[in-house]
Amino acid sequence: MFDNVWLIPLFPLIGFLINGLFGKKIKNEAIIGGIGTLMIFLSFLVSCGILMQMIGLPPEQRVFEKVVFPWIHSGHFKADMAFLVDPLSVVMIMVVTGVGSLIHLYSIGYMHGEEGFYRFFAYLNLFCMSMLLLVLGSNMLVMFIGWEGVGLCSYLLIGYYFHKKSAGDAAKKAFVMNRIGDFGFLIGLFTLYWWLGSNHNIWTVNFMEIKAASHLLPYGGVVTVATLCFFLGATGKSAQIPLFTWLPDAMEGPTPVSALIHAATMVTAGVYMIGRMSFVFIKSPDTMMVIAVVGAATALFAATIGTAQNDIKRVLAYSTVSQLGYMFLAMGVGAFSAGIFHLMTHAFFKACLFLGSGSVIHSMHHALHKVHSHDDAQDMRNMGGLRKAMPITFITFLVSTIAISGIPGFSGFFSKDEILWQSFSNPYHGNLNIVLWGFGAAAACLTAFYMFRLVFMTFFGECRINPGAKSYLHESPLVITIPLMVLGTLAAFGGYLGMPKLMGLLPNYFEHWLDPVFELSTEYGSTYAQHGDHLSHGLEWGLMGLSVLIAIIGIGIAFTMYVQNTKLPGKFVATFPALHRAVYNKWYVDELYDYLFVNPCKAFGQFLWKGFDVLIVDGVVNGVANTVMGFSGIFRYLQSGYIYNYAFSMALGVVVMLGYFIFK
Amino acid sequence: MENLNSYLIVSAVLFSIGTIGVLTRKNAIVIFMCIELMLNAVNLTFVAFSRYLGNLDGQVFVFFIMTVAAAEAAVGLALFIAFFNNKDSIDVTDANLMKW
Amino acid sequence: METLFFLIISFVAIISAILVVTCKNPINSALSLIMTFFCLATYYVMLDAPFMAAVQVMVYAGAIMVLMVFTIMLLNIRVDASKKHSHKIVFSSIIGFFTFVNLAYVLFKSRVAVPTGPYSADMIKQVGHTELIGKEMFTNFLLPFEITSILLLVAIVGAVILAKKKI
Amino acid sequence: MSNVLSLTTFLPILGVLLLLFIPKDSKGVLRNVTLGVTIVTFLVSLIILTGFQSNAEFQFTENVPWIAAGPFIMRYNIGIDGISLWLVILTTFIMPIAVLSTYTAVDEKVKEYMICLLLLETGMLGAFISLDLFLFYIFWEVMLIPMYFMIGIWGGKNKLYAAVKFFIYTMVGSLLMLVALIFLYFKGMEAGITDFGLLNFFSLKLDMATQIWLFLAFAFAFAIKVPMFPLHTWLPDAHTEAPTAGSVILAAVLLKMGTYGYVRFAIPLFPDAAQKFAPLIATLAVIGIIYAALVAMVQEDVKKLVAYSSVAHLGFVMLGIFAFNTEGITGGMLQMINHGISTGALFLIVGFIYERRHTRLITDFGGLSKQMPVFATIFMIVTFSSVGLPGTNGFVGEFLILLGAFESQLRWWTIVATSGVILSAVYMLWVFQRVMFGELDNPKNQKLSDLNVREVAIMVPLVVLIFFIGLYPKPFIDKMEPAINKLVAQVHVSSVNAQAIPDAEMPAGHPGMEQMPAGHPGMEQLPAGHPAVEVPSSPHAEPVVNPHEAK
Repeated sequence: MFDNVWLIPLFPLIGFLINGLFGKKIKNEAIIGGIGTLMIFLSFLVSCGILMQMIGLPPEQRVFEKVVFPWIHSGHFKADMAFLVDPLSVVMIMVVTGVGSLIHLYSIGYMHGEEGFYRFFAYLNLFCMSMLLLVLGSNMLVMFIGWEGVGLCSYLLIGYYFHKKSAGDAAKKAFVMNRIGDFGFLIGLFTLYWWLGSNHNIWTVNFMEIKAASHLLPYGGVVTVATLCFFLGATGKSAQIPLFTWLPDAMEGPTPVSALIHAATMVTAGVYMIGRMSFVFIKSPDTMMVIAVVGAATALFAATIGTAQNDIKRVLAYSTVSQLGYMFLAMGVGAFSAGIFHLMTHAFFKACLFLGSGSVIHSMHHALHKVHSHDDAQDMRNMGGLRKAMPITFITFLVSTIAISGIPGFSGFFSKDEILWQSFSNPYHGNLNIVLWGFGAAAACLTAFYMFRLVFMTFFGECRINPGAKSYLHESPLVITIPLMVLGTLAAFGGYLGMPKLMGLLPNYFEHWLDPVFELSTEYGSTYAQHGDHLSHGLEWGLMGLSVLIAIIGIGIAFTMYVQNTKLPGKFVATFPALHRAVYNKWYVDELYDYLFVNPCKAFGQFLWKGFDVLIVDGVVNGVANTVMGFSGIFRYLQSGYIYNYAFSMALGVVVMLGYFIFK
Repeated sequence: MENLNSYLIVSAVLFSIGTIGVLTRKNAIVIFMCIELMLNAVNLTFVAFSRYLGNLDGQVFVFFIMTVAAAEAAVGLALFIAFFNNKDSIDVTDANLMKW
Repeated sequence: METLFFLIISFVAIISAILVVTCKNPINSALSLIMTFFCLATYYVMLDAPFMAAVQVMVYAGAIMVLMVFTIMLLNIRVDASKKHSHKIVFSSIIGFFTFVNLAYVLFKSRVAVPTGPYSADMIKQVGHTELIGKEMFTNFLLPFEITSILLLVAIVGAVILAKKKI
Repeated sequence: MSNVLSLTTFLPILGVLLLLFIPKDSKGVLRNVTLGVTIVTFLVSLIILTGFQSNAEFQFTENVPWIAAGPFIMRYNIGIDGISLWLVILTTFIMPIAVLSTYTAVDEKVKEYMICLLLLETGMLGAFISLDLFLFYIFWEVMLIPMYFMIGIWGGKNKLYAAVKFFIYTMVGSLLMLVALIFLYFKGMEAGITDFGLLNFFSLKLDMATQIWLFLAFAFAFAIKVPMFPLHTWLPDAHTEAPTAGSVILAAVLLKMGTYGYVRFAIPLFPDAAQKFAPLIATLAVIGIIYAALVAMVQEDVKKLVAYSSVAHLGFVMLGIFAFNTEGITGGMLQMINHGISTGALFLIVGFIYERRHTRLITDFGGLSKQMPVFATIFMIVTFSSVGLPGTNGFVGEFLILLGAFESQLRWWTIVATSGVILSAVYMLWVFQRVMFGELDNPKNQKLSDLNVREVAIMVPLVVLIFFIGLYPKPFIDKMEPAINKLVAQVHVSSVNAQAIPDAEMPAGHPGMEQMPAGHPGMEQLPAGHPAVEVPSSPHAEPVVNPHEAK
């Protein structure tokens, strides 16, 4: 089965080619959507096969590399089109193909009747292929194909409604921000490659070879530089501070895209990359600290913005940024498997949330369309009380919200709590730990608050929709609700795979599964870890209880403000107008970037063109030409154009020269 | 025969007169005639030397020069006609398009 | 006697050459030029080159000058109307004078080689000038001769094309 | 068979002879015959490709006497190696495409236009295959003239200015090159070299001062052609004014003459000087990358934007070449081909919309995706190839260049250059967005027709190559690598000879220094203008195995 790993990205590629090249001719939505979904589902089956085979193997044999064909070989440099199968990549392909299949299925219903239906499925398949390349790549370069490929698909899918200017802008912004990250990725790659090559004559970009040579890497120094560069790449892809502003804008894309790309898979690529190269990252304590701080800060920062948004998808987008912050926090505190675990659970509940919001928007849009209302179908202020009209959507949505809020028993609780605990107890960051934990806990509170605010505003209370449209609201078709139900189930129970040891009910399957991948990293980490006092189980229980309490407080506030006393939010806004404006406008980060980078760049370009190119360079060139013309303007009087003048000078010349030679 | 030098002197005089003519006159045809005069002066030198040295090569050359002169006359005069057709004049001062 | 004849011919030749340059009417210039050509033909006879003399008269005085006079008539050119530039004449005369000085100086100062060629005056009289020239031309100078004919052909074509009304 | 190189080169000239017999009013016949000739040339060049052995030697060589004027002996000496092979193939490949693109674009003086195109092809091919410096110079100049006419006669509004600017810029450079060439020849004669054969001069040991001057002269000529940063302003004008086919050829092939000149002539002939000037040239290249990207960003004319993007791309190529290692130069060579394909395709694309709308201003467009989906798809693929998205050709070249440059002494330059990757995404995507996305609000744009069969046929080979090189560059790299290794060895042997005096100040504690391949450490420790460079090559220098070959 391992040998057939190349089939996994191949199926979506076939789907992409069929839909991309012939989709326009096929026209039949069932066939197009069927092909797209089938292809990714086939990949899912192959992935399951690989998972089964791997479970059967002893942990130390769970690494397999498959070279498909040689790619770039030049000088020392060697990169093959090769795939790496190990526990980490298997987790990822399971998530990508599994969630991917569900979202494909969902899209058949959601995108029904859209112009460019085939285009959507082609892009979606292309995305899956890129994402699978990213997670399966056995060297940094194949990963980079996927890395940029998902960026490309994200560009294409955000810009799916290309006639909207905002969509085009958002698409470009996403790609460029990703490119800034790619810049970091490339520099990191170069640094690592060059250092290992020139100092130890190991010229490689292959993960396994780097892992084998990782004991040669120093702690800090060049590794810090390289890993910080890689981390820049990760911030671009995973929307962390400072490159997070593209993700909320990316909500211009269709909702399934937001679910697949901007929640479940692509944005987690940065986390995956750090996990994949954990043995390098852990060698730089400074980088680990930066990652942890950035992660914690993003988690809190994005959560604050999320509290004031009214667009249902934007709330979820900021929530995604915030949750990604958690994952980075986990990575930064050395809790790699916890980070990956949160990645997986987040994929379940966030995909479910997005799809649920899609279902709501779909229904709203439909209803508003019937009465020719131009109200925004995504604005929560126009919703309310939808739970009666859309029970399945409501229940799955609620389950996922509980999961993300960290209520015990649901998947989010296990993963988030593990991260919080690790950030408190990890041996790497000393006194910083308490701050990290504090940020994480505060973000958890805000998360619970804004997620329940979302639920309350959407599904509870009185219906604020255009009265005429109310009767048209109805539950979405099965093709939409089945994925919701599956994901909802996963969101509820997926967490039991990684139950903390503390609870002792189940072994932590997930952590054991990933142990072979992160063993080496833990070993490296232990060389500089500060082992303080052993923290007691009591403390762990206590913190767990505290975080649950915090979440419940958040829910309570949301309940008070949006169900019990709906005038409170208005009062709050009136009391702190500046604060609300700042939060509502995302702390003006976009404007700041425009002011700091975008506009100066444009102005500078304009200056270089008009000022330097035209004025100086061309000025010099034309100036030389004009000088020559000026001189020739003087000399041209010699060229009178009259034959006799020429004859005269010729004769004079002959006479003088002859005379010289004769009389000399 | 006369002294070689006297022929050469005559030839030199004719050549110089021809030069002056080319330089002073404005009528293209007259200029052309002066050039013929210069050519003839050279011809005379050729024949005189040929005779003096007892070698006929010079005279063969004169023959060629005459052919060239004939060709020149044909083409040159055709040019003048074309020029006259355009400018209604044969004055070389009117042919000044080559200016700058 | 021969010297006197030479002087007379020289006088006529030079005077008519001066007339070529000075006459205002191109026709007069042309007629003077014909006079000069005749004088040159006379010289050629005196130099034992009767064939050259004949060619001179036929080609120059006959063909070329007829062509010129014809052109002048055809174009209906009358007196050279444009005003003269006196300074130009002065400068040109100076140049002409120095041309002459250069040439004359060369003539008088340089040493002339001893006659070496096989063709003496007697031999020319005996065999005939035309025959000797002919032999020379069709043996040693055959290729240039043929090329000359091509030159003439080209000149004819060129003249025809140039003189057409529209080029 | 042995003359296949000459055959390829002069087939277009035969085509010109054929065209002379076709009346100028039968435009269709003229176009088809020209297309046929270029296709046949391409097919013949494929014989070269298949017969080419992957080694460092010059192949398909022909060497016959040509001109012997006194001490100057020029020979008709041609041949190709891995470096020129792909450029020859690129030329013959691009030509049919360029011809095909003129079918509707050029309707006046078709015969003359086609003759210009064919002459240009011979000139370009000749320059790539010449192994005789003088022959190279001749072909170098031959290229200039048809291009001048193409811009000057069939160009846009400001064509004369552009044509003269193009001509004079190039001419200034090539005159300097001629002087240097003759000087080099005299130097060679002193050393017993009897003709202009390029290979003779490789063994010539020149002192540093001479090398510097000669290198500067050659480098200047090639820098104009590339074009490098301060000498680039002719390019936007020439590109903007030239007809589509002219722009395509200019971008795809003519600009490569400059970079090819560095690889083939300036660097191997004067390796020490080249190393000395590498930081300077790299600086200019990097400035060019950033500068051109920033300027491209604010252009209003699509064609000018693409022209500036050319400057940026060629900056990458130069950076790769002056890394002086296999990866860098391979990347540079590959990027030359890539740039030929991608930028050629971009100019074709601009040509398509210009033919339809007769404007190139970005603001006149918008929302074309809706009206022209096929066009949009192709444009997008080409855009991403130009941006260097992995999986497309642009990535392989750019990546190898940056990797190679990073390994060499040009590390800091590389970091700056890499940021050009971001900027290229900005300006390309921005123009794509403004042209293709958004509302289709201009009424003139609402009736645009999508690409027809001919236009699709033009683009398909390019698109196929974009992906082929991007996903499987091995055949390309395999053929060029031996020749590149040889070049790298030439440069490094020279540099090691030049610093035969042991470098005592190697920083201690640099782990693994002993295992470091020769060539690399020395280069890194050697600041520009290090006095050791001027030490004449010493006979004691130990023979150095080129690191890349040793591997």
